[in-house]
Amino acid sequence: MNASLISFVLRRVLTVLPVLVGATVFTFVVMRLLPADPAAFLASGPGMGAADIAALRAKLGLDRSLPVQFGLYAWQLLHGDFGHSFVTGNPVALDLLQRLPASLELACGGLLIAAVIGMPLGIAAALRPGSLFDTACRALAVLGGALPGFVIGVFLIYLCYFKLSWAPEPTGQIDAALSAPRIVTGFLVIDSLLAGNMTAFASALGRMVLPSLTMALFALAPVMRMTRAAMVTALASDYIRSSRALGLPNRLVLRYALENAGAPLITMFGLIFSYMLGANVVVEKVFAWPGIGAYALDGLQAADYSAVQGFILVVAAVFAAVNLLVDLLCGWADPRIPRAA
Amino acid sequence: MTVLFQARGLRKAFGNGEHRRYAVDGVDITVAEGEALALAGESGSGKSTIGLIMARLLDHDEGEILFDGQEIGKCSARRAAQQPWRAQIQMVFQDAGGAFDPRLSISDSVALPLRRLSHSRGNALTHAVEDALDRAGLAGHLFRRKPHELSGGQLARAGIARAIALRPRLLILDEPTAALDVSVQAGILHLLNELRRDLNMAMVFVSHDLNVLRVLCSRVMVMEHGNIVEEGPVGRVFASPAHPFTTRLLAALPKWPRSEGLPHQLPGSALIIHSQ
Amino acid sequence: MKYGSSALLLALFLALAIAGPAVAPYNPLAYALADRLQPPSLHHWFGTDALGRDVFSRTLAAARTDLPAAAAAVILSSLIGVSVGAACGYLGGAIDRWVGRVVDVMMAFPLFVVAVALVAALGNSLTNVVLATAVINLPFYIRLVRAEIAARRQLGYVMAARLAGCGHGYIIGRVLIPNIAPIIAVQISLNLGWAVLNTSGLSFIGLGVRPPTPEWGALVSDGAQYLLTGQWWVALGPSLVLVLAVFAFTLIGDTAHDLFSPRSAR
Amino acid sequence: MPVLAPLLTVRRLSLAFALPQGGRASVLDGLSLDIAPQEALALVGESGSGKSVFALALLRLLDRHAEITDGEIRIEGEDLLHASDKRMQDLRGKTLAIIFQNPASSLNPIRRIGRQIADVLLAHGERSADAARRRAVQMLARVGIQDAARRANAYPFELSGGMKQRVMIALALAASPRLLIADEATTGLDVTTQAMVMDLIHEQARANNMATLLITHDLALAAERCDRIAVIHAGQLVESAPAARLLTAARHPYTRALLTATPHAGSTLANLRAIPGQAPDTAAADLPACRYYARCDRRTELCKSLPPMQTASSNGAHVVACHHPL
Repeated sequence: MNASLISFVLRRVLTVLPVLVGATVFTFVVMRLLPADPAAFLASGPGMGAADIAALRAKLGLDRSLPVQFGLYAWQLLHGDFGHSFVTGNPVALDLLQRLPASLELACGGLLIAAVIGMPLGIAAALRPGSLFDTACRALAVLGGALPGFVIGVFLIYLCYFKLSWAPEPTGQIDAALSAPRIVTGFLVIDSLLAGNMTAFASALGRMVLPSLTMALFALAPVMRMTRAAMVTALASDYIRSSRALGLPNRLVLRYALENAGAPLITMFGLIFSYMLGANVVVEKVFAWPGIGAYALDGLQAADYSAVQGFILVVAAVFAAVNLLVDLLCGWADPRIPRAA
Repeated sequence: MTVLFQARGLRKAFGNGEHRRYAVDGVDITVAEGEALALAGESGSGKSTIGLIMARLLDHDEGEILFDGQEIGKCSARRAAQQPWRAQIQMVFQDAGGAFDPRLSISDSVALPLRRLSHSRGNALTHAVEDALDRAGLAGHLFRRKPHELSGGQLARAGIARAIALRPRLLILDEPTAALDVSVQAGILHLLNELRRDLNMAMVFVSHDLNVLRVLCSRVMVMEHGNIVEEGPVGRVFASPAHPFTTRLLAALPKWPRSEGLPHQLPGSALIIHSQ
Repeated sequence: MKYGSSALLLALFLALAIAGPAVAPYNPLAYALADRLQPPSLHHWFGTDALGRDVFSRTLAAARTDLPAAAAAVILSSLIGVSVGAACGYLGGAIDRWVGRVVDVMMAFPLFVVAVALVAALGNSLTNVVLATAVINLPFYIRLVRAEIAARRQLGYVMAARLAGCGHGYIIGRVLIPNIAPIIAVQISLNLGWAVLNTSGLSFIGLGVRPPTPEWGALVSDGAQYLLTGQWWVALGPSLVLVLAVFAFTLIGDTAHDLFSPRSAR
Repeated sequence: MPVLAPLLTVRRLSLAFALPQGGRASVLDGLSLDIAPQEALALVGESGSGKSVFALALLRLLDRHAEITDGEIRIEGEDLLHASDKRMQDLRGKTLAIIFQNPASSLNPIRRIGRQIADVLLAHGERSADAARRRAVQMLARVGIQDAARRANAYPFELSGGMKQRVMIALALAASPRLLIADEATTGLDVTTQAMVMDLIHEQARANNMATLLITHDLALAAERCDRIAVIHAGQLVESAPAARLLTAARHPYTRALLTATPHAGSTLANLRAIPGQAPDTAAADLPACRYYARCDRRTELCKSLPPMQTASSNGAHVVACHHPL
């Protein structure tokens, strides 16, 4: 039994490779399309002649054939060398590593809130198809889907911070006055808890509310719509009709439906999570949140292309990891998947 | 009886690696002009696959196919549409509802093969379409209807009309009456028999329903797991089957009380009720 | 009812985009520093921004940037997506597997990542934003059309067309695609909504549209700065119109989706 | 068959469906029939005759568009139409059980079959989970599954088609119901699988003195497998009689027409005759009193206006609803 499971896991791990290779090729091509020649750009300091630029090009390997350059580039990546950011001065890899938890914090927090609100609503709507409640949920889902992340963010700040001052000032992860706790997981909320620094914890948690709420509202519509669709399909199936006909109690019938809706729901969450990685960029800008999205945006404005390139690779890697996790969870939720693959 | 269609050593496999399975494993079929041949077997026996191969809608892996003495097996199913014999071999599908483009009216669907293969246009085309639909026993006011506006029986007749419009010499019917109610089925069986006689059209009936095959065909080939296990005149095979599979198939058929002719033809005749 | 109201809303927006400038009470670009940051009034329905420009006129003018950009992106992605999807769905085999793999990789990049990369590589312009939005929506069309065509490939009426001597081009172009056109239309209307969302989102973070071209995302971005000083109207007007536009498109998509999904067809 | 108090009594059952595009379809019209304990009754009708709706009505599994407008259903004397939902839940599986068409898809695809059977037992009185699992394995053995203990841990997709049919029957019989309804349970199955399923049902019915209601469009199957046959046309019961009698001395024109349309061992193409026309649209306003009117060659004005009265034979076994029976 577990032989097929192991081969399933291995096969799924292999599916991650094309995504990573694709990402590397994509960033390589993008870098090569740059309007400015990076060497000329870097060597444009005073008194640098043509010879210096040529020397720099050789050092950067830009004079070699494209495949060789790609090989060199890929080799560097494997060693974690994402190049240097001249805006922050340190290696891009380090910058991204520090900022990744902040972005994941938002995406996970947002998805969690969306799930806690969206799934019950989706399930309830599926249990009463066509009812007023169902139509209301669907209309809310369509409206939610139409709300851009930045509009939600902007007006939440206006309402909760400016008008009602429930929420703290939307600038960064923690109150500037407080000293950030020692970095353990990179998740400020957890690190401050670990450090037992309650004031930092309260401030970090408070500052997380609005941005995660923005992300949550952004994800609520797809979560609700897809949960409803998965449940409606499950509830309309033959095995549910026959389990009712066999006199099984309602909560067991519902459990049968939920279990069968498991795999599609997990796939849905994987899809929405990767979709939210994109939304991060906007929300991080609105809330001045120090995530990789904001980092890439600053890099773009300052033409610091190594930072942009690093951001693309990290997002692709996170996406590949999320997909792998989704595949494995689906394999656990629906026994047919590992055996059929 | 001149031989119209001949296939020898037909083999067709699906799946690859250790899942590779032969749906058709070495089958020979001969169909004479105007003959009614039955291809009987249960689901998964490969009978439908053979039907698709004969109609040149599906490529076979091995074996040769001769139509009217001419080799037609070499040309792939994808390019069959442009072959001269395309109009000569037609097929009627089991799911009559799914066999019609939902956007077109019945007469437009029947006109398609005529337009493409016999290049008839204008009045000649309309006349040919109406003739085919009349011959299939469809009421005139239904000609312009869309498929979803017709009943199962009407759709079956429309499917037959489209298939005979080109006057093919070989017609393959995959479970033609499986989706129909008994009350409508008898009408379709009569129609098919008349068409075969009037148009001297060879018909190959692919079905699992032995009772339907018994009343419609003169010769039967019984299939199991991709092979022909028994072949012969319908009367002999059904009366005294030689192969154990055929015996088991016939034994599983619900037994009707054995009586001479119909229970109700001779009022008050003493009938021997076959003990349960 | 729902279907009618969203169609009406949509018609309003299309009219807005076409007749925009002629109808706008003021010139969207004209400064009037005197009546700077005025709240909404009879003269200025959406109030004025920091440079005294009429926010309502600018929002109207912005429709001329956003809607054509969204339409261009959707047309581009649907044309390419439908033909590639149809080919994969109909032919299957190697081409289907390879395209499937490429689509999986494309799905790995959320919109903003692709937009950031394209803008970095090709420069910060609206065309690149349209290109990015098109690239992002491409996989949805390819997967949708591929699945719908593959599902219908074995249906009777496709085989009947082959029996009638129709070539593959006829079958894909005249039989299969017309039959899935309604489903594609639903995806297009949903996509238009997303495209407007994407374009405005990108220009909110400064990608694509450069000031002073009026664009909903950019207008909201300008307005955002004045929120914290109490001038809420600068951002509110454009945000409302933006949400309404996206809502109109997605509503039509959502309702049409019910119309065509097998469940409601019963 | 000694005359016992009927297990199931249905009187004048009428049911209507609210149609999505408006209007109401009267799917069942005054249906009355009984099933004696251990009796095997067949309800034969064409597609759209309302036979499957009747089965769902017995178990009160109809969706909210359906409304029972008249009639009475009693099982072992208990009134089903007014039973509470909780009571119905107890009755389903324990007193009334049903197998639907394509039984294989009625199994929960991602739950082991042993556990599914145990669920039914636990829902109907079995207290301990271990006892439920043991009895589940016994059930699997009883329906002819070899190595039942190991198979109990299998998922449905790991079983062959035939085995899945057997598991579904084990599920239906787990709480030893008094009446098993097979609603087109063998339609679409191969003839050999159909024979296996019908043998299994027959054998289990006799072993647990359980009555069976076979709902089918196949008159030949009904004739071979059941003691009595009731024929339904467009929601009206037209005739019911012991199987052999119905085949040889049917009195209703529709039953006669069905007999001459059904191909069987002795039939030839010549004596096969289709029934003209179609079953009427039960939502139409001008529905004749006898709904076979449009297709009947013995119809008179009376059939259009006056609902056909049921007349029974001397011993009450043969009932026909027709103004001009044969």
